Amino acid sequence: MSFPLLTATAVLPAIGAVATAAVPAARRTAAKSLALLVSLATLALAITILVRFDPDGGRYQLTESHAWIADFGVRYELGVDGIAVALIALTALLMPFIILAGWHDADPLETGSKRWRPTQGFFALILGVEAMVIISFEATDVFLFYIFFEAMLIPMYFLIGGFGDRAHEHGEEAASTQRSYAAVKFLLYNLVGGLIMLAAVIGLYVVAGNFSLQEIAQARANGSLHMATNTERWLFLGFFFAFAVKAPLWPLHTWLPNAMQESTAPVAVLITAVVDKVGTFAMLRFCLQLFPEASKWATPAILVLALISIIYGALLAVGQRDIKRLVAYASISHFGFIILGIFAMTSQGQSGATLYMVNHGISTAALMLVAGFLISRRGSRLIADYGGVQKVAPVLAGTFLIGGLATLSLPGLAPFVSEFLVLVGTFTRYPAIGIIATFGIVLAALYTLVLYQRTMTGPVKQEVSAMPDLRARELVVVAPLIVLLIFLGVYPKPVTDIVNPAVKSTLSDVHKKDPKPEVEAVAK
Amino acid sequence: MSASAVHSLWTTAATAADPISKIPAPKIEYGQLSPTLIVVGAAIVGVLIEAFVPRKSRYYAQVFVSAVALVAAFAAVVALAAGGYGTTKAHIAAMGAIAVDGPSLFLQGTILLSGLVGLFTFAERRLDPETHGNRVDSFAAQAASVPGSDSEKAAVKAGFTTTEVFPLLLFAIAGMLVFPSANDLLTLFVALEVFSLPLYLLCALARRKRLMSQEAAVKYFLLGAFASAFTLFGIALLYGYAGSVSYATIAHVVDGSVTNVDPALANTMGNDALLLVGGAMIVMGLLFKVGAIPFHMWTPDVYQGAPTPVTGFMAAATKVAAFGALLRLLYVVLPGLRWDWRPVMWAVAIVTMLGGAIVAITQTDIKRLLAYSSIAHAGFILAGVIATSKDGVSSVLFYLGAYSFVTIGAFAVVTLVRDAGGEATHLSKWAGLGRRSPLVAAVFAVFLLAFAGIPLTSGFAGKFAVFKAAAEGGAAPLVVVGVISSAVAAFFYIRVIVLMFFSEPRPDGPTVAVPSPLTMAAIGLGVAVTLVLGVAPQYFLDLAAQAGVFVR
Amino acid sequence: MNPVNYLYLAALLFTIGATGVLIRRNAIVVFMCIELMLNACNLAFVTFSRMHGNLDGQIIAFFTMVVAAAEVVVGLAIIVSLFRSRHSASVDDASLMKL
Amino acid sequence: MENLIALLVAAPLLGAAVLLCGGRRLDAVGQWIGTVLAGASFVIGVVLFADMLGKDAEHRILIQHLWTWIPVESFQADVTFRLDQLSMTFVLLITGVGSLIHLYSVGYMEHDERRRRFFGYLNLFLAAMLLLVLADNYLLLYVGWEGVGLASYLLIGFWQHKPSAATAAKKAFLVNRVGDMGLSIAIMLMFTTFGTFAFGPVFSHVGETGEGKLTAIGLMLLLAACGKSAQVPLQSWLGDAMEGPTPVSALIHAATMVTAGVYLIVRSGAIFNAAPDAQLAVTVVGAVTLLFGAIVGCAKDDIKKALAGSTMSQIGYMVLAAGLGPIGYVFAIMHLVTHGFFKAGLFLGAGSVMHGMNDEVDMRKYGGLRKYMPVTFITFGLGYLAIIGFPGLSGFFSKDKIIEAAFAKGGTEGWILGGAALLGAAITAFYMTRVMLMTFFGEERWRNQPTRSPEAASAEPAAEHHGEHAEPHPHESPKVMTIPMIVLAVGSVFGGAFFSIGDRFLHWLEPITGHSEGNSPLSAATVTGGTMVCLLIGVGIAYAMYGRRPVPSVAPRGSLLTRAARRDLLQDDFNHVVLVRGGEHLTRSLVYVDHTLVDGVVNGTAASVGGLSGRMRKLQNGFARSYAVSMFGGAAILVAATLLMRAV
Repeated sequence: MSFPLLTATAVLPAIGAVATAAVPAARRTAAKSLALLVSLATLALAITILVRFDPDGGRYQLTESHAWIADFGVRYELGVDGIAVALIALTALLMPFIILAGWHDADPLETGSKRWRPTQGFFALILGVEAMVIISFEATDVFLFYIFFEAMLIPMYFLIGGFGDRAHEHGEEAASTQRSYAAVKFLLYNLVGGLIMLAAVIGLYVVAGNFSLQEIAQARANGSLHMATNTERWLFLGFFFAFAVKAPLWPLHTWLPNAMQESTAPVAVLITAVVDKVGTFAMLRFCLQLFPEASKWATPAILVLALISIIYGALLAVGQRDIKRLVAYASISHFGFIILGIFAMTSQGQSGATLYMVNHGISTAALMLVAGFLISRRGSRLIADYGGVQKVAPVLAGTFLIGGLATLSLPGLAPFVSEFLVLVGTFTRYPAIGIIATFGIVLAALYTLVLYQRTMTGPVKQEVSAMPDLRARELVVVAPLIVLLIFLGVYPKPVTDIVNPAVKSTLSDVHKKDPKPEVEAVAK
Repeated sequence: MSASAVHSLWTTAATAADPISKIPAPKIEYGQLSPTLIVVGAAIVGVLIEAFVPRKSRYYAQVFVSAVALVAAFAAVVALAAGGYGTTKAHIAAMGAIAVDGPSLFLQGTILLSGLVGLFTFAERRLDPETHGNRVDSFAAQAASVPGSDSEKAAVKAGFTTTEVFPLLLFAIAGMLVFPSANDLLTLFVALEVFSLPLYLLCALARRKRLMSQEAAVKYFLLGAFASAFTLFGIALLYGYAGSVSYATIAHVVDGSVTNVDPALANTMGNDALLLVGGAMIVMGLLFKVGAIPFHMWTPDVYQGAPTPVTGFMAAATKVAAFGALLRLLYVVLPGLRWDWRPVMWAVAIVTMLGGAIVAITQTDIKRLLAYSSIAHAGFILAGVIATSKDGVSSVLFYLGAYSFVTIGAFAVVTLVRDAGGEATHLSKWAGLGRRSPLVAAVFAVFLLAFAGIPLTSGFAGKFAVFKAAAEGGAAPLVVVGVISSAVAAFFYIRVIVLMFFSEPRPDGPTVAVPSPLTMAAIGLGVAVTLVLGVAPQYFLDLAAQAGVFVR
Repeated sequence: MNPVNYLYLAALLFTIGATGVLIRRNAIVVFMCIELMLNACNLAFVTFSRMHGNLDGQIIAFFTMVVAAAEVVVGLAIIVSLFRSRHSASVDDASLMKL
Repeated sequence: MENLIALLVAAPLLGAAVLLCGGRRLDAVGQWIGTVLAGASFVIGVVLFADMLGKDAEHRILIQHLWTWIPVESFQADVTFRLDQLSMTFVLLITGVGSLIHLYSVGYMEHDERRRRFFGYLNLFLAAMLLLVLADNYLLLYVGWEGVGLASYLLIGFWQHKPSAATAAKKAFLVNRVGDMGLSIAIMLMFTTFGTFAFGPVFSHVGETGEGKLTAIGLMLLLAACGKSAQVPLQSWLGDAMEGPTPVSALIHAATMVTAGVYLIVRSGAIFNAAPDAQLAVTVVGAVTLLFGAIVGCAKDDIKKALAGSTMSQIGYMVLAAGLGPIGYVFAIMHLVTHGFFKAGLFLGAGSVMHGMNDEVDMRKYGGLRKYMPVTFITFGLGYLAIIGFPGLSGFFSKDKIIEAAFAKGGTEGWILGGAALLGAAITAFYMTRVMLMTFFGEERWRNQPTRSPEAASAEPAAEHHGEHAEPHPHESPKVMTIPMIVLAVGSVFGGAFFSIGDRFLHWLEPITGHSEGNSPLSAATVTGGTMVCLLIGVGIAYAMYGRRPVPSVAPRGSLLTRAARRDLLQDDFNHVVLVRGGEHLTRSLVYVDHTLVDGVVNGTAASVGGLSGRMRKLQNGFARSYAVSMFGGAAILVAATLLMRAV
């Protein structure tokens, strides 16, 4: 048996988390560096996965399978397809930046007891989340996936509730109450989703007798496992609900703005760029493979909801007064696109959606982290408190603009590719929906440019006049992301090559084919 | 029935040629009853110790004896299980009074272990500040002396401690060992009283807040006696129905498989009204013990008032024993009645799950909070009971095992958080505990998460097992309700965590006492079991699965 | 005379006892009512024993008495200690813990 | 040879990258790096052009495949360049005019400390524009399309400290986005119809699908063109775009970018030819815009805004021509090129005037400048003659051809369109004469004036180095600025003649666009005559109004039409009321809904559970007897229920 690469990739950050937590209270920098090192090592492992993965090979590769809880029909089964590989790479890639960006976010200012170690805790929790996210991308056993899908909430919860923006307009007391409100809201939304999914998971067991994704999908395919139509639909809804909360899909989205608003920028990135991806990823992997018929049955409703998310999220983003909330609603709109792409059931749509997950991760990270740097300088999240920053901190403004342009998916930057694929993929099957969704790109331009104009341009505000430009550490965080945005915008082929085969087999699971063009203009 | 028939009773007896030979000597399988016997024996020894050993060394003697007894008893259980008494050789012992089979052995093992852990918390003497140079535990110096009276002061000054708690504990455990394995209603009743009465007393023995402690005892006692009166009447009715208190016989009568009913008895025997009313009343008695709504109302008050070690032990062990008895009753005696009691139990389970979770939301005292949480958990377990399948039994067994350790551990943590007035149980005092002593807070958080059924804790494995069994038993709606109420329940567990970690510590906040290895062991064991059963439950699930068969 | 009547009596006694538990304040009286219920049970046992023509019921009655006696011991101990510390045996006064 | 094509784009792109990432150390030389790279791109263009001339017509198409861009199943987007006569024309125009304007800017932006970034943006624009015209498929074209949009956004808002500039930039980008929506929808339609969006396959299979599809595609393309080329109804951004530095107005908002729409339509000729309805829509839009722009141009006192209006209207001509199909394509492009010359020249002239007048833009504060800035006067004058279509100058040839073609469309349409075109010519003559007279003739209204009208205050930081106060001292601009003007003037004088004599331009483009002589109801001579008449009328009226009597230095209230025209014929007000206000209300109410409704439901549930809990808690009243009651009741219910179960 070969080296368990997947397990290693998930376990390494877990160990790192424990180690980081164990660092004595005084040795803060040591803890930070340790965390950074671990995240880099994990990145190395993720890259190995990327290299070892053969796009044209079997569907699930690098598989591992061990007996675990026979009574529950649960096995410890790992395996990655192209989609998972892409997302694992994204996760591992973003982590070092998140850690680096949050370098000073958790330095304790109040004096707790000798043993109170917020900094260690902060970075340990981040690594813990990484571990859980990675393993839930790898799990091919529904139960295994569920366990980490749920367990993930706990560290996230502490990250949101425990660490917020330093300066706060209403003072620390109000801040902590708002934070714990946001944290509790986040947890309850996702927990309710998760518990409803639990019911469905149990139901699945009752129906299928085991949790192995491959076995069940196979049994569904060759008809040896028959589900009554209603059963399948209920189970599908149970699963989808949880993922829709996580994603988040309108109208289950309201936890996201609070969570992102109250948590520090790196954590906010962790939420949207990494953790929420598990939801959309799971739709693609579990909903479609386990319940193909029900998925098709639910498609119209889901498409409409996704459409609402796109427009609604964008419109609300326009109406926000708080930078982070704005980004949050923008993300809601983007998740609408992802879900749209998934359930358009076309190869363009789903490849686009997968690509979108990656690109959105990078672009949001870029935008949000720069916004975080901005906020940490001025100590306010309110758009109205800024103005003319471009004059005093041109580099900051420039990077912020690029992040924004990525968010409005400007051609030449990565998000454009994915967004256009999603639109085309949707359009080929549902023209009307595709066209309405296209309005989203206008609104995206609106909220992004309004944000940029209000904060960066115009006469220089008194409070920002002394604002320093990006520091070296911050530049190190942002620059690679921007390079990546441009590279993937110009040459996304490496990613699409990995993703396409996986999408192809997913589509074949739901027995869907791309609609043929009316005229065969290209010779096959 | 005719007078002559009755008369014949006496005459036959009177005209016995050789009465002695007529009465068969009882045949007792001492080996198979050894766990119980060991504990009872040790308890009696404890009483003797109280009588003869000088005060100074009583504590050590008691702790030693009890510990040895419990370990030995546990060893006996293991030996029996290894001997196959849990599976192949399972049978009815002691003239049909005791059933030695999988469930009873499993539950006895669980009870003994939680009893041992409970003993540790009982024996803890480092938490309370020393008074007059004497180490003291959490029990009254002299139960008889009036709170705040001179006699009490004198007793404290003299450094008295109520070492009687140890024999009491042992008696309670003995009763609990018999309770789930009782195979006739009389034994059931006696066992019920045998473990209830010591608990009533233990509740009254708190060192601090004695008024509350006594009040708890009174409430527990009165309500408990009230409930057992109902149970007893139920037993009487069943006896009237079946003409016997033996489970097997009753089951036969219920199935209608019993032959040659004396026509003289026909008018009572097999009278379903008697059966149903009687059965309902017994079940009610058991539901009282497990604290199911609407028989739960004693739980919060008693849990709050009783000395915390007692609360922990009670919460864990009583539930185990009572659910064991309930299982046996429903699976062995009344399976024929399934279609009558299942809907009722459905209702009870639903009300209990939801009610417990909802009321807990607004609790302000940590012990009451845990009390309501235990009520909600009773509801979850009931869902498993209702499955009426082998899986149902084993899932309930597993859940009980997992739950008891979490509970004792949690209450043990509660004993650590103290201020001038003893334990600081008001939630507001727990604010910012995570800043003061992260470790304790973290441990407690683990227990709370286990209660909430978050994956990778034993709570999740147990909940999953139970719900799975219920779903397979066709109780999908129950599963949904259970899921919803877990969501509600999650809310208040989370609230405590928020309080501990996210809110600023009070300047007048409590301190965390450094416990002796005893409590540490209790807590450590709790954490260990919680995590092991959460991550790798397979072995224990197998165990429970093997133990899932009742002997008839 | 039909022994079934004894059953009715037993039921009656049981109900009286239960009612007493619900309406009386004094702990001692409440406790006595519980004892009454237990005795009602005994009566039922004995009656059934007579109707079935086997001795189990009568033996059980003895067991019950013993248990009841033990209960009295424990119960009185608790109630008395409560009385001494509160100078009242009213169950309603003992309501420190609520909600 | 085709490998050079990439370099065309690469050179300015490199410039942009270097200048924008280079940092302060490049501040000193930045402008020259930019100019040189622009020039380099022009040189490459010329080389390729020479090479192309060497070949015969049918081998002139060069294809350079660089790499596969987005491959997803049947969706295959490549990065492939296509250089044919059409794109060649644009390449030369873009790089040529572009280089000149780079040169001009070196002088114009001399005193701006953020000069480096300015040239970076200019290069970025060149790269994007070249990408646009060189792309071999619509998706790649789309990249260039939005790229130029970005560049124009950055350049319009170059003086970001001016809220007006920032707003104008944002507006431009947004309005363009609306157009871009059209383009992306068009691409999707093509993909669903043809399974591809590469020029070759699409055009060659146009015949195989229904006209409905093609009309839809055509209309979407038209929407895109409207956005980029400031055609009604998406023209509103162009006027505000004048907030940008004048060279930007010259290059992007006169010569090149705004003509992209025309390029798109001409490039997609194959589609439009097969979709008459779409073509009709195009011609209508063109006709409406050419009048609209002209009218707006008449009312503006801001010299740049007046020119902007004129640009709009001139592009209207081109669009009109493009809408006419094969009859018009060539002339559309030809007018585009000549317009590129003279409009750029005019803007540079305007810039030069402002440069000399402390950045005063209000023509009412000009007057009699001809003797102070002769070069500017002459070049501007030539440009003026060219645009009004003075016989012999470039505008004359190109515009005349378009008017002919419009009539040649035939039928009532022909008459209407032709009439509109003629009317447009008259109005053009009027407003351009007005500009000319107000600026260079008449008494010197700038003497003893409170200088710098408030709205132009701090218009261009260059001003900070001139005297802020007292009256301006009109002076000629430095060589580096005048030379480009002269070059462009030459172009605008001889360009037209050069192209039309022997129909050079026609033969050059015909292989790509195709050409057909329509059967005009009027002879070419008649049309020319008519044009001349209109021209004279326009000039005459203008002279009567602004040449004969003095120009009031504060604008008179003017007629209803004038006032409407000053406000872009109320188009902005409409936008403001309907879109902006409405949008604000919508978002505000949605925010409210999200907070109260969507969020409220959840919080409400939580609250109600809490309340329930509080109420249920009361049952736990501490009295043992009430506990007993509940037990007793429970027991009763239990018993009753069990019996009931048996009963049913």
